[in-house]
Amino acid sequence: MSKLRFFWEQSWLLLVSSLVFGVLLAIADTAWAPRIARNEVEKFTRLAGGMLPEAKRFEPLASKIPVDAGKGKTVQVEVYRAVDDSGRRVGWAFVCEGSGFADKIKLVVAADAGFEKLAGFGVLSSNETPGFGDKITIPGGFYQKQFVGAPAGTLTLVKTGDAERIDGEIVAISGATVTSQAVVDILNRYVSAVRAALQEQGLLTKE
Amino acid sequence: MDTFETLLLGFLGIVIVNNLVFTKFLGTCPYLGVSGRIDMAFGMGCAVTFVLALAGTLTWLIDYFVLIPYGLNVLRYVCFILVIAGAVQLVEMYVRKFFPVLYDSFGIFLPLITTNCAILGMCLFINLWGIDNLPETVVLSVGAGLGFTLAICIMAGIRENLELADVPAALRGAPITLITAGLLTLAFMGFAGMIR
Amino acid sequence: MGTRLLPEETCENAGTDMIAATGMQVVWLSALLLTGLGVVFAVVLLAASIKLKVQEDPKVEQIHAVLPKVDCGACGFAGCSSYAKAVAADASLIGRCSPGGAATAAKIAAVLNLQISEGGAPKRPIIHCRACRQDKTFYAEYRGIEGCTSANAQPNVQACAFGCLGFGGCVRRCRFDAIHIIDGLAVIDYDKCTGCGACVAGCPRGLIEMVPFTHEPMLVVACSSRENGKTTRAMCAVGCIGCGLCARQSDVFTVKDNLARVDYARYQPSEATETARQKCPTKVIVFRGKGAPADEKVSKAPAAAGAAS
Amino acid sequence: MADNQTSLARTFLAGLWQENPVLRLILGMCPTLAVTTSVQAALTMGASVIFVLIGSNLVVSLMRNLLKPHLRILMFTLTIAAFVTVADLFLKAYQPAMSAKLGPYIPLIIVNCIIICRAEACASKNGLLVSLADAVGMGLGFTGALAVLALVRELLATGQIVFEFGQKVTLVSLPDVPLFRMAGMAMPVGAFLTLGLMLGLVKMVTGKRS
Amino acid sequence: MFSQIIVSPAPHTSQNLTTRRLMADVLIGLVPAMVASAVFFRFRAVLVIAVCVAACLLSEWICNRLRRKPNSLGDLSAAVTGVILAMSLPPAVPLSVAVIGSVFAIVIVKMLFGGLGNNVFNPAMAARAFLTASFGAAMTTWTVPATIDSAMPTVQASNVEAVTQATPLAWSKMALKGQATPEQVHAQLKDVFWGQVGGCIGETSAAALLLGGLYLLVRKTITCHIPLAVLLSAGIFAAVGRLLKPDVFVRPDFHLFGGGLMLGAFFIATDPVTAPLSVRGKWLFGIGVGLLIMLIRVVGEYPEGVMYAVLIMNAFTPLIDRLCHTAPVGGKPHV
Amino acid sequence: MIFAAKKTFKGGVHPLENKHYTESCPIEPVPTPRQLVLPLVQHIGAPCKPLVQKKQTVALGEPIGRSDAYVSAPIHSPVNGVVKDIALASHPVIGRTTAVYLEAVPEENPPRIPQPQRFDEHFDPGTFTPEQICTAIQEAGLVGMGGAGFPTRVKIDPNPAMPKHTLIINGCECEPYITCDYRIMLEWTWQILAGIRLAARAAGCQTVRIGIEDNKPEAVKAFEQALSRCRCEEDIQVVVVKTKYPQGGERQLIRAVLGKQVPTGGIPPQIGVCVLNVATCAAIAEAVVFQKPLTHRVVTVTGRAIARPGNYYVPIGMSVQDLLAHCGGLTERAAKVVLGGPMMGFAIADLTTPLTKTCGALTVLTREDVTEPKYARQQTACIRCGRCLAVCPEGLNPTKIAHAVKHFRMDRAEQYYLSACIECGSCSYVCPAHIELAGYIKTGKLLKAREKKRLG
Ligand SMILES: Cc1cc2nc3c(=O)[nH]c(=O)nc-3n(C[C@H](O)[C@H](O)[C@H](O)COP(=O)(O)O)c2cc1C
Ligand SMILES: Cc1cc2nc3c(=O)[nH]c(=O)nc-3n(C[C@H](O)[C@H](O)[C@H](O)COP(=O)(O)O)c2cc1C
Ligand SMILES: Cc1cc2nc3c(=O)[nH]c(=O)nc-3n(C[C@H](O)[C@H](O)[C@H](O)COP(=O)(O)O)c2cc1C
Ligand SMILES: Cc1cc2nc3c(=O)[nH]c(=O)nc-3n(C[C@H](O)[C@H](O)[C@H](O)CO)c2cc1C
Ligand code: SF4
Ligand code: SF4
Ligand code: SF4
Ligand code: SF4
Ligand code: FES
Repeated sequence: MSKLRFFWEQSWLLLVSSLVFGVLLAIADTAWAPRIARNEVEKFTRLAGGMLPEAKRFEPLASKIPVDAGKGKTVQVEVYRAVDDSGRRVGWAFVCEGSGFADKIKLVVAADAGFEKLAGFGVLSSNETPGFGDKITIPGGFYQKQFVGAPAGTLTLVKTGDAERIDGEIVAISGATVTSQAVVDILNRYVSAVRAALQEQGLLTKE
Repeated sequence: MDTFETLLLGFLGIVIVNNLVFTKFLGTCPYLGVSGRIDMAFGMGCAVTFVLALAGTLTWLIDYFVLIPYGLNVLRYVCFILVIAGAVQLVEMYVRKFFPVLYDSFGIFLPLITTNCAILGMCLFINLWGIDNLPETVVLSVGAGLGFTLAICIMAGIRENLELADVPAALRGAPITLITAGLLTLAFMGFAGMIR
Repeated sequence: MGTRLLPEETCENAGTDMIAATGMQVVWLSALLLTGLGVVFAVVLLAASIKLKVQEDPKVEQIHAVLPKVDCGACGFAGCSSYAKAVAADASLIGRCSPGGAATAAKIAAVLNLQISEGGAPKRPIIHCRACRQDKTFYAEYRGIEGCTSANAQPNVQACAFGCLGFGGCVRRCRFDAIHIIDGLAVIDYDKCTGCGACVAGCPRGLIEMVPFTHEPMLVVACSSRENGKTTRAMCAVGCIGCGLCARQSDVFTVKDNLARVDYARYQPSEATETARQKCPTKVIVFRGKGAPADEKVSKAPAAAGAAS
Repeated sequence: MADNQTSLARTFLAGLWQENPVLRLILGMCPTLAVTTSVQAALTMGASVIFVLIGSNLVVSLMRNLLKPHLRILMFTLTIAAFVTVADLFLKAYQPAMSAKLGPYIPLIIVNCIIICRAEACASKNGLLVSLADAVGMGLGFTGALAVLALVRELLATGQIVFEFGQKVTLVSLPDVPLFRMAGMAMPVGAFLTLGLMLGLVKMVTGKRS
Repeated sequence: MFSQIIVSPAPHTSQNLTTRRLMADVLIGLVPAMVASAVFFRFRAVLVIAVCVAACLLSEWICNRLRRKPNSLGDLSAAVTGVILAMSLPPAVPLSVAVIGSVFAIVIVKMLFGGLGNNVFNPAMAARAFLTASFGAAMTTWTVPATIDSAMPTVQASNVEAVTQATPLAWSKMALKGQATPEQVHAQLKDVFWGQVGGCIGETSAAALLLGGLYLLVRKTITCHIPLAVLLSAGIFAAVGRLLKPDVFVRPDFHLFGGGLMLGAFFIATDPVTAPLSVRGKWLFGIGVGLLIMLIRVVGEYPEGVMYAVLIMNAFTPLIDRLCHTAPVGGKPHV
Repeated sequence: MIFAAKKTFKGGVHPLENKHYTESCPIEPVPTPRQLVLPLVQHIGAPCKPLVQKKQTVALGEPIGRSDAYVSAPIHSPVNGVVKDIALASHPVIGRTTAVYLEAVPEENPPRIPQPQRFDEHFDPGTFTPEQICTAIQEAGLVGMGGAGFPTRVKIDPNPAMPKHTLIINGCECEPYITCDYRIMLEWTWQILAGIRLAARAAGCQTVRIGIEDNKPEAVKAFEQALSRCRCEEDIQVVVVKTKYPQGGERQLIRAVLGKQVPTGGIPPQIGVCVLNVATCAAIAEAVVFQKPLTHRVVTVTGRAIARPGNYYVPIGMSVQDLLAHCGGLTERAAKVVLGGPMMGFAIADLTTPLTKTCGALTVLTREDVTEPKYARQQTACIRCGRCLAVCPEGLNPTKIAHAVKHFRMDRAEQYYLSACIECGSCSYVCPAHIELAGYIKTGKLLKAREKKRLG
C-alpha cells in the first residue's frame, strides 16, 4: 500500500497535468475543428470558384472515382459538380496530386460542363523552389493561363513555343522544366481517368 | 521486388537528396554544436540514428493505431514528444547502467537528442507524407538518421580543418560554421531531383 | 466567396471511414489517452530512476547542478553532463556554456574552488630580463619563424643566450592580454595579470618565474645571464655582471654563477635593499609588480660585436 | 520595490540583446533558418513562440516547487507541447495560409531549445512576474532576430516585402536588378549565409567573447 | 661587417617555384581556351572574362584592406578564380550577374574562410552554384557560337529563340529520355571537340582545354592523378552505360569532350586548395568527381554535373584526407 | 651497374648539386690558429667534464674532457698549448655552452698532415681483437662524423639484444656543395677500407655494403679496385644508389641498399644493421692502428662567396672566422654562413663559433643561392598542393604537422607523427609557398620536449 502511496507522491503532478492538458486540448480542438475544416473547403471553393465563375455550389458525386496514381497505388478521387444558382451544371472540379521537383504538388483542377475543355488549375499546396518551380503557383501567370481552355485530353510539354496559343502544348517555365512537366503529368493522369469515369457513368450528357 | 525498390529509393532519397539537415533545417543545433570533432560527430550521428529508428517506429504505431482511428489528431504533438522524451530518458539510463562503454561513445549524446528537432520533425514528416506501413517508416527513419550522420561528419571534417585556418576572429565558431553549412547545402543541391 | 460555400454535409470528408470521434467523445478519449501515457511513464521512469541509478563524482554532480541542463550542445560537448565531466577534469573549459553565460561560469568556478593564488602572497610572473633591442648585441638577422621557441633554436643571433628574444612566446600564452612586447622586450602589465602562470610555459629560455609577491612592488634582479661579467658587459648594457655589490648590502641578494638573485621568501624592503638597488652598476635591480615606478631605461650603445672572445 | 522593478526590467531587456536567444545564445536554429523566407512568416513564428513561452514559463513557474527530478523533462515537454498544440490549432483556424507555409515548424517549437532553456533556467527558479518578463523579453528578442533575418532574405530574394491577409499587400518594392532577385537567398543557402554573416556582425559589434 | 648575414632554419635554399608562378602557369594554361572563347563568342567572351577578373581582384583587395592584411593580389589566385568563373558562365550572362558571382566567390567562399589556401569549397564553382540557384534562367540560356557580340549584352527571354541552342549535353540528355537517338547526337562530335557548339564560355573547345591541360602537366603545375582519375572514371562509367543501353547512351568520347568535363578535369578539380593532399586522396577525389559528374548527367536533374560534383567532393576532402592519412614509412611507432 | 643505379627510396628532392666548387680540390692542411675553443658537448649523450684547469699546459692528443657515462666520448686537445679559460662559448646547435679555450703558438704547432699512405691492401684487421677495437675507438673520442655525432663505440659494441649482421658504409654525401667525404674516398681509400674492416670485425658484421651515389663514379671505381685488390669483394660490396637528397639519411640508405625499413621511432640495430660514415671509418683506422684521437677532420669550405674554396684538414676547435680567413675571407655577397650543407646545416650568426667533430662543411651562400623568396621570407599561405607530402622520405604529412605546431596543437601534430620526421628539409625545399615546414616541425619537437620536461 505504501508503495502506491509513494508512487502517487512522486507522480501525481504528471498524472494530474496529463488529465488537465488532455481535457483542455480536446476542448480547444472541438471548438476550432469546424473552422479548420471550413478553411480547407474555402480554399478549394475559392480556387475552383475562381476558375468557374458561374458556379455557386460544388456538390460531391455519390461515388469516388479510382485513379491509378502510379507506383501501383490507386487513389479514390472525390469529384465535385459545380452548379449555378439555377442548379444548372457549369463545370467539374476535383483535387489531384503528384510529386514535383521538391515535394508533393496538390492541385485543384476544373473543367467545363462537358468536360471538354479545362477551366484551369490552382495550387493547393506545393513546396517548389522559390523563383523556379513555384512560378506555377502564380494565379494568372503565363503558365497557369495556358491551361485555361486547353483541351481536356493529353497535354504535352514543350520547352519553347508560343505560350499565348491555347492548345495541347504547354510551354515550360524556363529553368523549371521538372515542375512544369510534373503539373502536366498530374493533369494527364487524372483528367483522362476522371473524364472516362464520368462518361461511363453517363454524367457528361447535355443537361 | 517492387516494394524493395521503393524502400531503397526512399532510403537513398532521405539520406542524400532530401537530407534533413540540408533541405529541411532539422537538427541544426547539434549540427552546429557537436561538429567540432569527427569522433564526437560520429557518436552523435549514431545516437540520432538509433533514437530516430526508435522514435519513428513508436510514434508511427501510436499514430496509426490510436490517434488516426480515434480522431485524436489534436494529441499528436503531445503524444509524440512524450513518447520520445520518455523513451530517450529510459534508454539513456539503461545504457548508462548496463553498457558503460557504449554509453561513453554514444550514450552521452542521448540527452542532447530529446531537444533535437530532427527526431520530432522526422516523426511529423512521416505523418505528413502519409506513410502507411511500418517497413517504410523504419527505413525512412533510419535513413534520416544516417543522413544526419553524413552531414554532421562532413561538417566535422571541415571544421577540424577550419580550426587551423585564418578565419576572421568575428566569424570563428558558429558564424563560419553556418556559412560552411550554407555552401554545403549549395553543393548538395547537385543531388536535387535525382530521386523523388 | 461566402456565397459559394459547400453544403453542410460535405464539410466532414476527412477520414470518414475511420472510427471518428466527435465532441464529448474527443474530450474523454483525450483525457484517457494522455493520463494513460502519464501513468506508464510515471511508473517506468520512477522504477528506472531507482533501479538504474549511477553514482557520479560529486564534483561533476555539483557542476551539473549549476548548468542550465538544456542539453543544447552549444558547448561542443554531448550535453550538460558531458560538459560537467569535462570541466571538472579541465578547468580551462569554463565559459563554454552559452545559455548559462557568465553567471554559470562563475558558479562553476566556485564549485571548482579555483584559486588565483595560493597561500597569502599572490604568485605572479617576473621576467628576468630588461634588455630592449638597443641594449643588446646582435650578430645577424633572424629571418625564421616568428616565435621564441623557433628563434631560440637558431643560436646566438643575439649575443646574450639568456635574455628575452622578444618574439612573444609568452604573449601568445596569456589569455588576459597582460604581456606585451615593447621594444623587443616582454613586459608584464601587472594590473591585468591574473597570475595564472600560463606564460611560463611559453618561454623557451625560462625567463619567467612565478614568484610570491610578498610586497607590492618588489625588487627583482631582471637578468638571467650566467656569462662572466666581462662577456655580459660586452653583450648587454643592462645585464647582471655578478659583481656582488648588492649581496654586500643585503643578504636578500645572493650571487651564483655570475648572477645575482633575490630570495623572494625573505625579501623585506629596507634601506639596505634600496642602497643595493641604487649601487647596482648596471641598474639591473628594479621594482616589479603593481605600482612599480616606471622603468627608466639605461640605454648605452652596446659594445662592438664579437668582443665576447 | 524599485529594486524589484529594475530586476524585472533587466530580465526583460536581457532577452532582447545581451542574451538574445538567436544572436547570442545561438539556440533554436531550425525555425530561425526555416521560416525566415518572409517577414510575415517570421513574425507569425515569433508570435507563436512568445505565446508558448509565456504559457510554459507561467505554468512551470507555478509548479516549480512540485517538480520531481526524474519527471522534470517530461513535465516541461508536456506543458510546452500542450501550448504549442493550441498555437497550432489557432493558426490553422485563423491564419490557414501561414499555417500551411510554416508547416511542421510550428509543432517543432516544442523542441526549440529556447523554451526548455527558459523553463529550466528561469521559470523553474523564479516567481510568476520574473518568469513573465523573461518570457516576453526572450520571445521579443527571438522575434526581432527572426524579423531582421527575414527582412534581409526577403528583400534580396524577391526585392519585395509582401504581407498576405486574404490579399497581398506589398510593403516595399525594390528595383528589378539581379542583386534584388537572388532566388538563392530564399533557399537554404541564403538562410545559412545570412544568419552566419549576421552572427559575425553581432560578434564584431560586441567584441569577441573568449 | 657581418650585418648582412641572415639566419633561418634549415634548409637554407629552396626551389625557385612560388605560388604566384603556379597561378601564372594556370592562367597561361587557360590561354588557348580563352582564345577559343574569343573566337566563338567574340568580344562578349572577352568582356565577361575581364569583368569577372576585375571584380574578383577588386573584392580581394577590399577584403584585405578591411582585415588590415597585406595585399594579396600578387599571388594571382584571385585572377585565376575570376577566369575560371567566367569560363563557367554562359556567354550571354548579364554582366551584373557575373559581378555578383565574382564577389560571392571571393568574399563569401574565399576571404571569409581566411583567404588563399583556407577555403573549403572551390570559389568559382560555389559562386556558379549560387548563381545557378539564383538566376536559373540566365544561367541556362545558351547561345549559338558566333551569334553574340557586345552589341547584345543581355539576352532576355524575349529574344532568346533567335540565338539559343541546345548544348551537346542537353542533346545527350534528350537521347537518354528517348527524344533523340545517340546517332543524331554523335553527328556533332567533331564540333564538340573543336568547339563550334553552345555552352559555357570556356567549355566549348575540348581541343584548347586539352592543350592547356597538357601545358600544366608538362610544367608540373598539376599532377596527373586528378585529371586521369576524372577522365577514366567518367569514361568507364559512360562506356559501361553505352554497352548496356546503346540505344539511349551516347558514346563515352562524346561525354568526355562535351560540356565542362575537360575544363573540370584539368583546371577545376585540380584546384589544390580544395582537393586532397595525398596521391591516394587525389585518386579517390578524382574518381568521386568523375562518377558524380556522370551520375548527375545521367540520372540527375541537370544536364551537366561538373560544378556539383566538384563541390560535393570538396566537402568530402577533409574526410578523404583523414582516410588517406597513412602511417609513416616504417609503420606506426609503438608507444 | 645499371640495375644498381636504380636503388633508392621513395620521395626526396634533387637540389642543384654545386659540387663543382670543391670536388677537384685535394685535401689541404691548414695552419694551426692562435686560439681554439673546444665545447664540452660535441656528441649526442652526456656532456664531458673538463679534465684541465685554467693556465694548465696541454699536449697534442691529451684528453681535456671526459664523462663517465656510457653514451659519451672524450675530447682531446688538437694542439700543444695552454688552457686560457673554461667559459661559455657559442655552439652551432645548442647556443652557449661550456668550452675549454686553448691558446697555441702556431710555430710550435705545424699543420698536421693526414697520412693515408700508411694503409694499403696488406692491412690485416685480424691483428686486433674486437675488444681492442672498441676500446681504441672509445679512447680516441670517436663520434659519428656524418652529422649526428652519436658515439661510435656505442654503435659498434656488440649488443646481444640486437645482434648486427650488416654494416652499411655511408658514402652518399647527398648534401649539395659538400665534397669532404668524396675527397677522402678518393684519397684515403685504403684507410677507409681498413676502418671498415675493423668496424665490421668489432661489430660482428659479416656483410658490408658501401653506399655511394651515382654522381661519384670515381669513388665507386676507387673502392671497387681496392676491393678487388685485397680480395674482400665477397663480404664487402659497393652499392651504387641514385643521386637524390636525402639518400645519405641512414633510414633512406638502408631502404635503398637492403630494401628493408627501420621501424618508425626505432634504430637500425633493431633490424641488425649498423651505419657508419666514411669519415668515421677513416678515423677508426687511425684510432685503432695508431692510437690517434679524433682531433682533426676534413672540412669542405665552399660556396660562390668564398675566395678559395676547398677541402681542408682542420683542427677541431678552430673558429669559423679563422677558417674563413684562411680561405680568403667572406666576400660582400655572402648572405648566410652555414655549418654543414644547405639542406641540413646550421646557419650560424656568431662567427667565433668553433668547428666541432661533426662539422664536415662550411657553406657560404649568397642571396641568389638562398633564392629570393626565402631570403626575403616571402612566406605565403599553404595552397595544399601536396608537394611536401610527395617528397617526404618518411611518408609524413608535413603541412598538417606544421599547421598543428603553428597553432600549438601538439596532440594533432603527434597524430600526424611529428616525431617520425628526420628533419631533412625536403618539404621546405619544395614548398611553393615557402613555408618553413621543417622549421615548424623542429619547433614542435622542441615544444614537446619542453612540455615533457615541465610535466615529468
Ligand atoms: C537551386 C535550384 C532549384 C531548382 N528548382 C527547380 C524547381 O523548383 N522546379 C524545377 O522544375 N526545376 C528546378 N530547378 C532546375 C532543374 O533542376 C533543372 O535544371 C531544369 O528543370 C532543367 O530544365 P531546363 O533548364 O531545360 O528548364 C532548380 C535548379 C536549381 C539549381
Ligand atoms: C637513445 C638512442 C639510442 C641509440 N642506440 C643505438 C644503438 O644501440 N646502436 C646503434 O648502432 N645506434 C644507436 N643509436 C644511434 C642511432 O641509431 C643513429 O645512428 C644516430 O642517431 C645517428 O643517426 P643520424 O645521423 O641518421 O641521425 C641510438 C640513438 C639514440 C638516440
Ligand atoms: C637527411 C639526412 C641526410 C644525411 N645525409 C648524410 C650523408 O650524405 N652522408 C653521411 O655520411 N651521413 C648522412 N646523414 C647521417 C646518417 O643518417 C647517419 O647518421 C650516418 O651515416 C651514420 O654514420 P656516423 O655515425 O658515422 O656519422 C644524414 C642524415 C640525415 C637525417
Ligand atoms: C591548378 C589550379 C587550379 C585552380 N582552379 C581553381 C578553380 O577551379 N577555381 C578557383 O576559384 N580557383 C582555382 N585556382 C586558384 C586558387 O587555388 C583559388 O583561388 C583558391 O581556391 C582560393 O583560395 C586554381 C589554382 C591552381 C593552381
Ligand atoms: S599568462 Fe597569466 S601569469 Fe602570465 S602574464 Fe598572463 S595573466 Fe599573468
Ligand atoms: S620572455 Fe621568453 S617567451 Fe617572452 S618574449 Fe622573451 S624570450 Fe620570448
Ligand atoms: S608544399 Fe607548401 S603549399 Fe604545398 S601543401 Fe606543402 S606546405 Fe602547402
Ligand atoms: S616532414 Fe621531416 S622527414 Fe618529411 S620531408 Fe619534411 S623534414 Fe623531411
Ligand atoms: S532548433 Fe535546435 S535542433 Fe532544431
